[in-house]
Amino acid sequence: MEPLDTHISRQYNADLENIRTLVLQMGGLVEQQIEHAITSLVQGNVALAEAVIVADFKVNNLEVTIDEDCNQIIARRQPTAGDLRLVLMVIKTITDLERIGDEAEKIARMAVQLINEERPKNNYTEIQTLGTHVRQMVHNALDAYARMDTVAAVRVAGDDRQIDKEYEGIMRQMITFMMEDPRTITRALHVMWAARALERIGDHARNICEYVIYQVKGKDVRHISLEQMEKEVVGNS
Amino acid sequence: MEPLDTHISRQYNADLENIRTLVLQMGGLVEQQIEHAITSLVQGNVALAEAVIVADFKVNNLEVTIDEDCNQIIARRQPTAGDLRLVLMVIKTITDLERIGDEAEKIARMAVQLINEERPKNNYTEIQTLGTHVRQMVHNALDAYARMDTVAAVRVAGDDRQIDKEYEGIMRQMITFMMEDPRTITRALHVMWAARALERIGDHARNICEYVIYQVKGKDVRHISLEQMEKEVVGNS
Amino acid sequence: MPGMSVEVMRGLIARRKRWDIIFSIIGLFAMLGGVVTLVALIAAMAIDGLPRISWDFFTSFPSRHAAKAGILSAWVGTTLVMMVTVLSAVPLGVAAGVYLEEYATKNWMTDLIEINVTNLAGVPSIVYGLLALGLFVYQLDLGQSILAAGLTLAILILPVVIVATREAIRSIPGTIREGAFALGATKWQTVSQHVLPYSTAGILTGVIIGLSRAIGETAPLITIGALTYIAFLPDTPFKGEFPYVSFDWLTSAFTVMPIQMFNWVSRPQEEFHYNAAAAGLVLIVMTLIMNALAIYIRYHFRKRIKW
Amino acid sequence: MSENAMDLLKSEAKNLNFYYGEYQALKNINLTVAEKRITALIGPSGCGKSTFLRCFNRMHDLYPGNRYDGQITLYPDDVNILNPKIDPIEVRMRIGMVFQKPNPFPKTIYENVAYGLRVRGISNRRKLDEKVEKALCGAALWNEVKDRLNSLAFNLSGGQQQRLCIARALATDPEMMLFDEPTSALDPIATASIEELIAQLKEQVTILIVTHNMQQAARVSDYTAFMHMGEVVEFADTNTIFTNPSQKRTEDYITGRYG
Amino acid sequence: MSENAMDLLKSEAKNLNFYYGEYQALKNINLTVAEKRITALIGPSGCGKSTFLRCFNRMHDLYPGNRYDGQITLYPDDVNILNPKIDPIEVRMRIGMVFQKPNPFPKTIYENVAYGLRVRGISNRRKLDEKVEKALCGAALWNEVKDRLNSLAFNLSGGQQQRLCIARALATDPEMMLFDEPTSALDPIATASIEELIAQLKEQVTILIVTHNMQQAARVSDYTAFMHMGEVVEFADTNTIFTNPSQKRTEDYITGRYG
Amino acid sequence: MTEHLKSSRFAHRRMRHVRERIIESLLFLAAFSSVAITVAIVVILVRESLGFFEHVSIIDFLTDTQWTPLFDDAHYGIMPLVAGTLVTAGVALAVAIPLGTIIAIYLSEFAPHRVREVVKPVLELLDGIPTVVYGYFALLFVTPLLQYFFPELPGFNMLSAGLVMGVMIIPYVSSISEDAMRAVPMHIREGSYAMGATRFQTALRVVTPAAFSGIAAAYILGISRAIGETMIVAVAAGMQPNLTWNPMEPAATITAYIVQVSLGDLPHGSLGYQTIFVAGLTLLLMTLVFNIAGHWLRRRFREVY
Ligand SMILES: Nc1ncnc2c1ncn2[C@@H]1O[C@H](COP(=O)(O)OP(=O)(O)OP(=O)(O)O)[C@@H](O)[C@H]1O
Ligand SMILES: Nc1ncnc2c1ncn2[C@@H]1O[C@H](COP(=O)(O)OP(=O)(O)OP(=O)(O)O)[C@@H](O)[C@H]1O
Ligand SMILES: [Mg+2]
Ligand SMILES: [Mg+2]
Ligand SMILES: O=P([O-])([O-])[O-]
Repeated sequence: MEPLDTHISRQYNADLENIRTLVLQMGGLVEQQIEHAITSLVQGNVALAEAVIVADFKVNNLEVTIDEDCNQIIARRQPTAGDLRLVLMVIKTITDLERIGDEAEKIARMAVQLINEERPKNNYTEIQTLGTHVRQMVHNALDAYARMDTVAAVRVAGDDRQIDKEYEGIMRQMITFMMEDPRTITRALHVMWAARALERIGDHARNICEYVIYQVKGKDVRHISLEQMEKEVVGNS
Repeated sequence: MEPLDTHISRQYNADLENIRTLVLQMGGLVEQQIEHAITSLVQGNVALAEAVIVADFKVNNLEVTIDEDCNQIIARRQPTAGDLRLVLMVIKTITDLERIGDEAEKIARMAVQLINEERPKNNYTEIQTLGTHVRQMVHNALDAYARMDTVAAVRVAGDDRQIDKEYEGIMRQMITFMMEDPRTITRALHVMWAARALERIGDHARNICEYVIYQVKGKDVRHISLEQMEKEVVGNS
Repeated sequence: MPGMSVEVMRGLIARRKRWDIIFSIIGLFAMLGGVVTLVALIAAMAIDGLPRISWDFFTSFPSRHAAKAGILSAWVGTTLVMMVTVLSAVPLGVAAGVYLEEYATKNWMTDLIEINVTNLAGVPSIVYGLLALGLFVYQLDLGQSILAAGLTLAILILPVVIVATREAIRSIPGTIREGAFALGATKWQTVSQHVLPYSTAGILTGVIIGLSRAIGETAPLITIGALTYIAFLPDTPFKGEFPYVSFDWLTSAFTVMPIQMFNWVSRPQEEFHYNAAAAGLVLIVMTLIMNALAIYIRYHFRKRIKW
Repeated sequence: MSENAMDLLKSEAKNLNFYYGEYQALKNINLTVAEKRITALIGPSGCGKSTFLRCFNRMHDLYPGNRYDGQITLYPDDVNILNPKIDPIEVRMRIGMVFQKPNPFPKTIYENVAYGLRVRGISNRRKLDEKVEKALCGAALWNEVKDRLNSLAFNLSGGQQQRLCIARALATDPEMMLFDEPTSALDPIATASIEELIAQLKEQVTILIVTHNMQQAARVSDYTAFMHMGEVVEFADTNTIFTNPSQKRTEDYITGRYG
Repeated sequence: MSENAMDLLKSEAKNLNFYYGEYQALKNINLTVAEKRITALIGPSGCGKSTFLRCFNRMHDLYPGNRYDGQITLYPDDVNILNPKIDPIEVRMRIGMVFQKPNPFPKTIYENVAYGLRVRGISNRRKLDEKVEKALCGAALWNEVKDRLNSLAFNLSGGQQQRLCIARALATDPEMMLFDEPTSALDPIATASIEELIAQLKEQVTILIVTHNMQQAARVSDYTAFMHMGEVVEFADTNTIFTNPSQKRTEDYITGRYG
Repeated sequence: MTEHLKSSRFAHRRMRHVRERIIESLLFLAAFSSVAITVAIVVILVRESLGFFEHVSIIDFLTDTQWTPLFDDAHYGIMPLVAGTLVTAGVALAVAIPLGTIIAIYLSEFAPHRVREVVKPVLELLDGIPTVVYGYFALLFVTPLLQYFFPELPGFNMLSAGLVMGVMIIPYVSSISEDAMRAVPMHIREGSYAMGATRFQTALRVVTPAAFSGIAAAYILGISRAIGETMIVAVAAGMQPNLTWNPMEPAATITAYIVQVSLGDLPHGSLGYQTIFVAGLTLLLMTLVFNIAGHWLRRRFREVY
């Protein structure tokens, strides 16, 4: 990939750098939202959960800001090739980040509602574990993004399978719980929703990885298998 | 809004018209997927459900094609103002359409799994009703898109509230069912997932309406209340 | 596919190209015709005149004996006349050219001047002689003097200088002027610091071309009655004692090279024809040198300025 | 929008070198020109775009000291148009050219368009009339000038003059047309209409166009070659060049970076 | 990326009309020029962009028959520079201009830059040296020419010549600089570097630029005015003009439609 | 930043203004001097001519077939002089126009660059050579040469003067025509070549018509030069007024007559003295006609590339 800072126009460099920075900032914020949401749920911390809910507007605002910046770059700079892919990737990335933010908010809402339920003995370890993995995946995806590292991107995209498996485990477990003890139905449902939100976050993280590959390689790797994706990356590196 | 077909370059007109047509085609396909998915679930038609699952690749392919066309238009035509907003809107719209397709596929998967469950007495009327509404909403959103009708777009976006209410009703009902009769838990869960998928489709339809407003008015109306949205549309029409 | 087959096309091309060859030959001959005449002319002069050229030829006054006759008074006269011409025609012509190109606004007066200059350039030189005869010799009573002759030739080459100045100035793009004005220069600053310096080479070329024409002019000077037999030199312009310069020479009678030559040609004796050839040779060399100078200036200075 | 890999070949440069006296302006160029497609040459000033283009109709033969080496084959008859045995006039009759600055002859509109035909020995008025009308229609100029075919070409606007030059080249049914920065002397609106015209012409004729405006290449061409210092750095279909070029030098140039 | 509504005002045209003899080239123009910002004028050929620009340094006074009506105020001293009592030379000393085609004087590089200072009566060599260096640095040319200040300006490349012209205008510390299509005679790379220079200059000086390349306006300017048939159709910050103009005529023009 | 300007601004401005006005006035006077010259020419020619016409009727002047003002039996018919002028000019143009045009086309379109760079200045030298030298050449070289072919040719004759004058005028025609052709921009020529035209077609159908106004101007200039040329005819064509259209005969032209009279010693104000002004006026009118025609041609056919 081209370094960004070698355009003849410094302002152009600055504009591109700016949206990249904003995206990373948005990514950081979203990561934090995930972390706080999980913590609030696992620890039953309503205040923290409410903070997460409130902070979602920041994520939304960043999305709108970055989107507008991207439009302006396209309108004013007519980017092509790598620059164009960068901007288009950013437009897509922020949609996914915003969705991740929304899922984090949902988890926080679950946390608020779970307060009224009895806490399970295992202290929501399933969510804790899945949450840690998902957060790590988002973190790694953003890392691959920051370094434009396609190899890392493929690896992170592969982690999504693991997450899906864990999620299915939780689902099965919850159904068992519900059947065993119908009084836990509400709580179990909330856990299920939370788990599902985490699973979706994993999907979004995978999307981000796909964009990284698109940006660097110019190849659209959505809707193809992980193996094909790996081949694309190795193929023309 | 500008008519598309008045560019000095006929090819440019044709290119823009082409992506618009493809989006409407994708929209039609997605609408059909929703309809078939609901029918397959309500009527227990596995073959239809499987057809839906298989057909999802078409939606995905259309997304990739349109996306690439949009990139090429940006790279080759340097669109500005209305044209640029059109292309950017298309890029966003197809993401939502693809997600709607995925949700339809999910519903179809539920339909396949529900085959093994006993059919409820009400023959899934809840899903039938919600499904009809959601399908109508998607249809209306695409209609507003096709005609670039902001007033209709605001109205359709407003319908999302109704859908959310219906969805919550279904959820409460299902929880009641589960509590009453733990044997229905699996089935109820599947219904819940299907309902949730429909609710998400409603959200995506709302997004499309927002893009229509963005395209015509140049105003970003995401993350704001329906009332504000109405004001934007009336404000500068 | 082309409108015709390749074979048809090739036939057509061959037929048309024959004309290229035919014309090339005609052109070559025409050109050679001109060049050959020039060579013949110079050769004819040289064969007849070269034997007469010696130091004495330049330092002797004309004489009734062809073998003793020289061109001293003629070349001195030519030099002095040219001095007067340059000193009067150049300032006037350049100033007029500058006015017409830089200052004149479009109105009937400048239109008149404009048309007038063009027409003056086409007036036969002998008519200037008549003007000088009527105006300088009789009206202003300058007599048949170096001053009258110099002024006559000055008027004669004035259109050349004006036109050369205008052409040279016109070749300076308007953007250069606007550039100077945009920096806050006044009109005269623009003219004196930009327009004139950048057109110097062009003006100079024009002046030299004009002079090389003036140096060979015979008719107008005959008209004002230049003498053909002058056996003395005019008063020298520079003196040993105060006031060191003198203008007496201006009113002196004179002769010039072409008149001297004309005089010799008109004699029936063949020996004088050799003198004429020798004088002609000297004249040719003088004009050749001036033309070469003009070409050199044009080439050398134009090379440095490319708009 | 995408180009067909099945495009027929109209012409092909093979190992082409070109020298202005001692100076080598083109270095081992290999490039294909697809039939009824628009191929664009882009690159920084002085990279040899015009030089390359002008090889295609042997324009360099007009000036002494120029030397070709290598070949340019014209299909389907598979002749090497650089072969010294081939008369340049023959090549020029088959390959038309439109220049940077509109250069109509100082004649009437009609005579401008008829010129190429007259040069080919056609003088039947009926036939001329017919061909002139057809060419002017093809250049989208007929409606604007049909009432003043006998007025001087200089009275047209810049954009119209350029379309007249296109009509002039079209009149003789060339197999291929060369355009050397055909819009660089025009304002944006005239430029847009010439671009549109070129886009339409490809239905009839193979087009090779030089432009230093890469957006223009992006807009009108099907294939693009990026040239640099007398070499073809990258040649691919236009979409690829502008969205995902494979060479760093190409990417640097089209994204506005220093080399 | 967005412009600050708090920008200070540097100049303002009020109800400006301009006539070339009988012909009215500008019609009731109202426009503000923000201090230390770049304001671009775009519009189709012949719409009056250059005419308007040249009002700002009274260039029209050089030719007879031109008439101004209305005013252009220069801040902070609030003078109407079109007032006939104001000497145009004074206006030109305060407002510099760079032209379409690079027009260095056929003098040395040094003398080109020093000229404006000499016209102002400065002849102290030390002071001249210092100002010339500063201006050349400001025009990003110092490093390229510092070793050959006494060579002729014509030996520079087109892009360098244009930067020299910018340096020449900069040397006299103008309050405002006018650019009339400063890159239309340059190739893309030279264009990019001039654009970059202009973008940097706005830290020092207010800039008004005419361009018929709207992408250029989009790239360099903070504010853009779209002119058509002698009127300002729309004036707004550049982002708005290029993403969401409010006038149909503006949208038509920037998106490449017929009017 | 404009402080120091502001203080003395007003005084400065007035001084600047006054200086500029004075300079402009001086320049105007210089330009106007050319008009003064014309006026002087006309006044002097007309004044002396009026004196002449007090003695001679215009009818006689135009219709008499003899011009013998200095004889006792004085006749004042200008026709012989006009005829002489036209015949010599005609011979000259018959040489100069075709050759000049062919050379121009050849040099600008056919000749290799080197040849053009050498031949053009050489031909221009033809124009730089003093006319009296040509006179010598005509009288003492060309006439003997012609007499070799036409033994009955007299020593003074219009043919040899006209031929030599024609050669002298060649560069006028060829140089200006060639300049005009070369001013046709290369891209117009390339346009023709690109259509498949040959050199000859390009030269004849595109370049020559495009340069027409310049070529016409060259012809006109050549014509007025031929009419006004003095020394060649004075030396080589003889000074005998002789109403004939046969170039093989000697005859005086208007210019030759003026020279002849000037060589003698005519008292100021005499009728003989006035005749040269009448002749001059006639000559001026003739050239004026051609100049005006040239002006019109150039304006009518001016090309804009
Ligand atoms: N007649 C010539 N003689 C010698 N060198 C030449 C000639 N014409 C062009 N060149 C050189 O050949 C190289 C290629 O020139 P060419 O005109 O093909 O460039 P280009 O890519 O068309 O540039 P531009 O965009 O400026 O038109 C340049 O370095 C140029 O200096
Ligand atoms: N000196 C002049 N005399 C008369 N009319 C003029 C003059 N200069 C320009 N015009 C006319 O004024 C109008 C505006 O011209 P102007 O040069 O300002 O246009 P522009 O917008 O700068 O166009 P371009 O993009 O071609 O430079 C045009 O219609 C033009 O024909
Ligand atoms: Mg070129
Ligand atoms: Mg302009
Ligand atoms: O649309 P999602 O909620 O499944 O991301």
